[in-house]
Amino acid sequence: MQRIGVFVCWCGSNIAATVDVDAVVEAVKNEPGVCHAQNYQYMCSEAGQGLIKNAIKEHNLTGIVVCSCSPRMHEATFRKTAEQAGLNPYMVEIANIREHCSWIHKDKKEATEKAVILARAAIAKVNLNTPLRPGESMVTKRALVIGGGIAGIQSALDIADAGYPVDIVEKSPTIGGKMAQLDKTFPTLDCAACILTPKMVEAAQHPNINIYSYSEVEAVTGFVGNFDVKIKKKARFVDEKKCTGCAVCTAKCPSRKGGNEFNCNLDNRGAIYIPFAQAVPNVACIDSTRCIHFKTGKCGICEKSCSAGAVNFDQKDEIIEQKYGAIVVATGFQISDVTKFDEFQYTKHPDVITSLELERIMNAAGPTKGTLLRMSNKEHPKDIVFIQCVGSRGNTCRDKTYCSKICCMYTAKHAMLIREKYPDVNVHVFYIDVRTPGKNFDEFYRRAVEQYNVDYIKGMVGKVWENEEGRLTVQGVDLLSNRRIMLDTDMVVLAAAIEPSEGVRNIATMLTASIDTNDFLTEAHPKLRPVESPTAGVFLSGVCQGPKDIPETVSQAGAAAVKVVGLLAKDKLVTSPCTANANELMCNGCSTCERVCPYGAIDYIDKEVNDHGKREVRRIARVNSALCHGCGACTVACPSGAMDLQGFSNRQIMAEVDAICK
Amino acid sequence: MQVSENTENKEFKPLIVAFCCNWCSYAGADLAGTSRLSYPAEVKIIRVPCSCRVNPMFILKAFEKGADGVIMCGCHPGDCHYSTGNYYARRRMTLLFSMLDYLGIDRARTRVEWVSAAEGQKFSLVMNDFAKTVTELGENIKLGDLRCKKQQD
Amino acid sequence: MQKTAGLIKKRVLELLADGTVTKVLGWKEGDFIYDVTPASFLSAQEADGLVYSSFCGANLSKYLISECKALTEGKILALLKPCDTYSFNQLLTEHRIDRDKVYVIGVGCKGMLDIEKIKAMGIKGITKVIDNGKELDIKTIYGSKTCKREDALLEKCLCCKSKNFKAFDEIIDPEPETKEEKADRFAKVSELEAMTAEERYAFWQEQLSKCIRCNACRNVCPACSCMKCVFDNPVSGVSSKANTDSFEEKMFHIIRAFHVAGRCTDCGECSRVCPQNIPLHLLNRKFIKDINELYGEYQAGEEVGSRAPLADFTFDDAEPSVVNERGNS
Amino acid sequence: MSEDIIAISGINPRQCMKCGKCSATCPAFEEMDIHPHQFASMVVEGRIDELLASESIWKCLSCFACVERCPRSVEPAKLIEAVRVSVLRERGGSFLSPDEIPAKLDPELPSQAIAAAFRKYRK
Repeated sequence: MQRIGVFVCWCGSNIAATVDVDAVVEAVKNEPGVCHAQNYQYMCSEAGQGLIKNAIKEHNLTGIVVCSCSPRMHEATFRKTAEQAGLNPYMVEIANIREHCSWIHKDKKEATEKAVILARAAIAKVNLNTPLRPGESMVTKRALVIGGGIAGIQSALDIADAGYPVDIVEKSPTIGGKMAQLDKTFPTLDCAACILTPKMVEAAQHPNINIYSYSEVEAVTGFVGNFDVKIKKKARFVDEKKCTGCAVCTAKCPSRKGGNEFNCNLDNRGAIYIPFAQAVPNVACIDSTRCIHFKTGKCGICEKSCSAGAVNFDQKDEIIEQKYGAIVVATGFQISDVTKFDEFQYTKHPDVITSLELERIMNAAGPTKGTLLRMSNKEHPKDIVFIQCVGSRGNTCRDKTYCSKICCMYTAKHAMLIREKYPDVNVHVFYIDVRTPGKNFDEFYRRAVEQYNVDYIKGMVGKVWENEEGRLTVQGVDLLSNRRIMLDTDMVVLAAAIEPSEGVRNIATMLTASIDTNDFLTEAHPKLRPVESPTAGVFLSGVCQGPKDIPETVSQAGAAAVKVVGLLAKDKLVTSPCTANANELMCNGCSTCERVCPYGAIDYIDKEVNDHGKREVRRIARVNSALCHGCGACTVACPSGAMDLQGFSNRQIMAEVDAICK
Repeated sequence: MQVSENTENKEFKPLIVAFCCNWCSYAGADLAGTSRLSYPAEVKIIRVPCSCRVNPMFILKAFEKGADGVIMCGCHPGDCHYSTGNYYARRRMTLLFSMLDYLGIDRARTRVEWVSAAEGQKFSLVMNDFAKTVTELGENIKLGDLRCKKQQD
Repeated sequence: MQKTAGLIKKRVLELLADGTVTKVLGWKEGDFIYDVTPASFLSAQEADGLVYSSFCGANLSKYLISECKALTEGKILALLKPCDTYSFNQLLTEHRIDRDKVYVIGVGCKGMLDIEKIKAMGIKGITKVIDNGKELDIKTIYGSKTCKREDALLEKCLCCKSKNFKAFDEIIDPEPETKEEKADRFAKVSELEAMTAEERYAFWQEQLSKCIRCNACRNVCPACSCMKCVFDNPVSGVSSKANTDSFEEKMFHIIRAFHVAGRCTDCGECSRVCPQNIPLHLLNRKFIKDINELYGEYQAGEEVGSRAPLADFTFDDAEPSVVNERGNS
Repeated sequence: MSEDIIAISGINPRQCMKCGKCSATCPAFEEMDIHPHQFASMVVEGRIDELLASESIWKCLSCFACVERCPRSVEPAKLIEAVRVSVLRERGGSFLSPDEIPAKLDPELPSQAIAAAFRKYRK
């Protein structure tokens, strides 16, 4: 039997004016387990707390009930008080007789009766409380960043600057991501490479950063503070330490039929290649699917031409195992498939391109050396049509339901750059809505319309076809004048929807991080914890969480880094003891609890149990208290009642119900 | 808005148990208190970490022990502190209440409301309305007597 | 039927002889031809008592939980009818049995008979039942009787789930899928739903008051496979050893139905074994009907590893107020 | 009246985001007085009388290009069909009764035409 003390607070007149505090004390004195009850003007005051401490010692109390304001207000205070008096802090329960009673009822008798009932419920609960102790786990002071685009680079730099080692895992041979492919950035029109490449170099040279390029995460186990990660370093058949990046081999490689991914396959590259001049690491890589040596065993020109002797056809994939305390997911995005939109002729006509392809065409290092040309005949275009929202904002199988967010701005950028450089080119933009929230964004778009005379047409394009002159005819509608529009043009640029990178589902599964129906990673809280995954220790950076532009990505990357640093700064993690716990003898191992756990905190082990003398190996659930947040979803899902929540156990809540319904 | 002034049934005061999740609805109830938005004293609140902690057995227990109405409040769908708890709770309560209805227990005696921490006003309105409904229904004896059909003489 | 029984027995003896299986789970005849009971057989001699007749309604899958545990070598052979394989899959989903330890012979089934229904027709002293398709020719010690076959079928067979086996190692004498229209298994649930709340209450009070808490429903139910039932678990807050607290008594059937909701394969064993003839399956079918209507068609045990509806959700699930809205329409 | 069109078509016109893809894609656009994209908002606004009187419902070829390409599943051709059906039903009378069918049967006649005749010309 517990020895319970009940402390009724007046809260000045806040409670005492409506609740007869003396009557409450009298009423609870005879409740089971209660051996002390008193009231006081301000329980939360120094004196009030002193009174509680004294009573705990004097009456040898094993549990206390404070009838006062909301537990959201002073539960922590009174837990500390109890702890100072040598009582386990989780032996404290609060009866909320202010917000839930004295403040909302006027009739003193009614309010007093209710206060007594609320006190009884708390007493009934504390009778079943058990001392709980917070768990502890160690923190490995090293972070992993998955993805080496601008999001990953920024997060890595910020974590590294705070003094913690970081590994970046990037699946392609260089870091830089999509931003490296961009020509200019809105709304300032500065060159993407000029602001990105210094950051890439900084990351490469940072003493705390280690880059695993051409590598992928293979497996993740463990939990916050203690992740065990397997990284596959794919064979690039070039010794990273020896290669000087001179690019002699890439020029001499005779296998040149395959597309160059960096230029959106608008031109070709060799089987041995460096993605672009500023690549980090600036090391060649052999694409074994295209290399003649791997197909026929012959050739070997690259090997012969390499003065550093870096080419090594025998290189094998390597598995690296490393421990991490925190993981940042920065897997970014890709352009969604526009081949589904056959009305736009993307697959049929080389002059129908995506905006990313246009970026490469406009870029000085791109396939046309920065000259705007039609890809069909390499001639200068006279008219260009931009089509917005291709694959965004729809609800059919061809579309994404969301707005891709960046297209309105980059189209305004493209339109403006073209009009600036080639005033003879007419630019038309078919749009549904122009969405430009952001600092200096709408001004930017207005400049395109007002200063650069870009022709914005509210309406969509129905179809595009090649006309007799070999140009393209665009059939659309102008909704504002309710007119059919027919335009002859030289190029059509599709603002294709963006979508999370292909491998994100796999990575999310490994991390037990949740993803939404669009494959974007879910935040722990959409408003208050936007850079954390619900899985503790996993953080989100960049477009993997949702469409965003560069400045937003960089801010989120920084925010994620701060969260990582905050975690790594701790030597030990203290975990709330109010977690779920499976009773080994009752657990069926049915896996139902695992399915409803939002944190992946439950796994199963085969364990020998002693069930009243009968020894047998059973499959039973095991809760990792470092991961469990104590929501209780599993406790209700559990058919046998084996799963229970400490601090809010089945019996405790049942006892409260009992006390209230007496 | 005072339920106690119900003239028809003046002596009958229903017993209402409200399960509130710690992060939204309990805070909403606190806000109702801070804003002095009254609701009947018959409503007694039990704090749970999340609406998904509400075991149907708690609700059955309340009814069996003589509660006249049970209401469960949680974060609005999409706003759960634990991301997904209220989605599970929503399914569980829908099915449980449908079952109670199937057994002939007045469906107006059970309710689920989503109340955020900012919705003190809503909390008070909901509780007033629910108390009024349950008061009009009168005493609930049905569930406890479901297996107690008197033998025919 | 006799042919099938012969084939089964032959195959069982073979598998016992060649050591593929060390134990057989099947049915054996009782004192009368209709009181067939589940039984296990360890040897060829024992297996002589194995029967397969129109009274083999019992679902054997649940016995596999304890049999799998007890098994030390070889495999256990289980004879499963098509509908039993759903329960088998559900138990696999819940990791209650070990697939590697079980050798499943799927046995074809034309539909099983309900002896209670036959007796209720006043037919007694049965010695043999001959199935003539639409009619049954029943030999009794008082002479021959006939009755319509569908009047004598078990409830679960009237709305047979499938003639296909959802799990098996081999199949003996499968039946083709029935072409005739099956009875609507939710007909009675719909009928109850259409009643007034008072009528429903009266119906259930009448039915549930008959319960003697013999626990037969719980013991036979393949979904009630818990190591320790909540009703026997002192920390669950449900069980009560003392008579002063009648919570468990009063709420037993509701809680049990909720616990198996989304996991119940609708095998109908609960109603079949109830000595008081309480239509317990109507509670389970209410949940199944609601789940199908609100969250999409779901058949527990259709496939191994499927996510039970109560361990799942969608962002735009119906609000609980749907109960009121449907009720008022 | 809007409800009828919505019920007949099975389309929720409120899903329309007014992108105009339907009108942009429509081969009969120039012939129409009310253009496909206007149907959705006019149904929402309850301007059904105007739609019933419109030439467009007879100009629509039911080529379903708009159904194919509508990104919001509003599928204007189905709304147009619903308006057209409403007019036809209004003109009323059963033009075709089942008894007449055997006499009218012709091996060249697609069976779809009979189904369509029932659908269009029966109350």
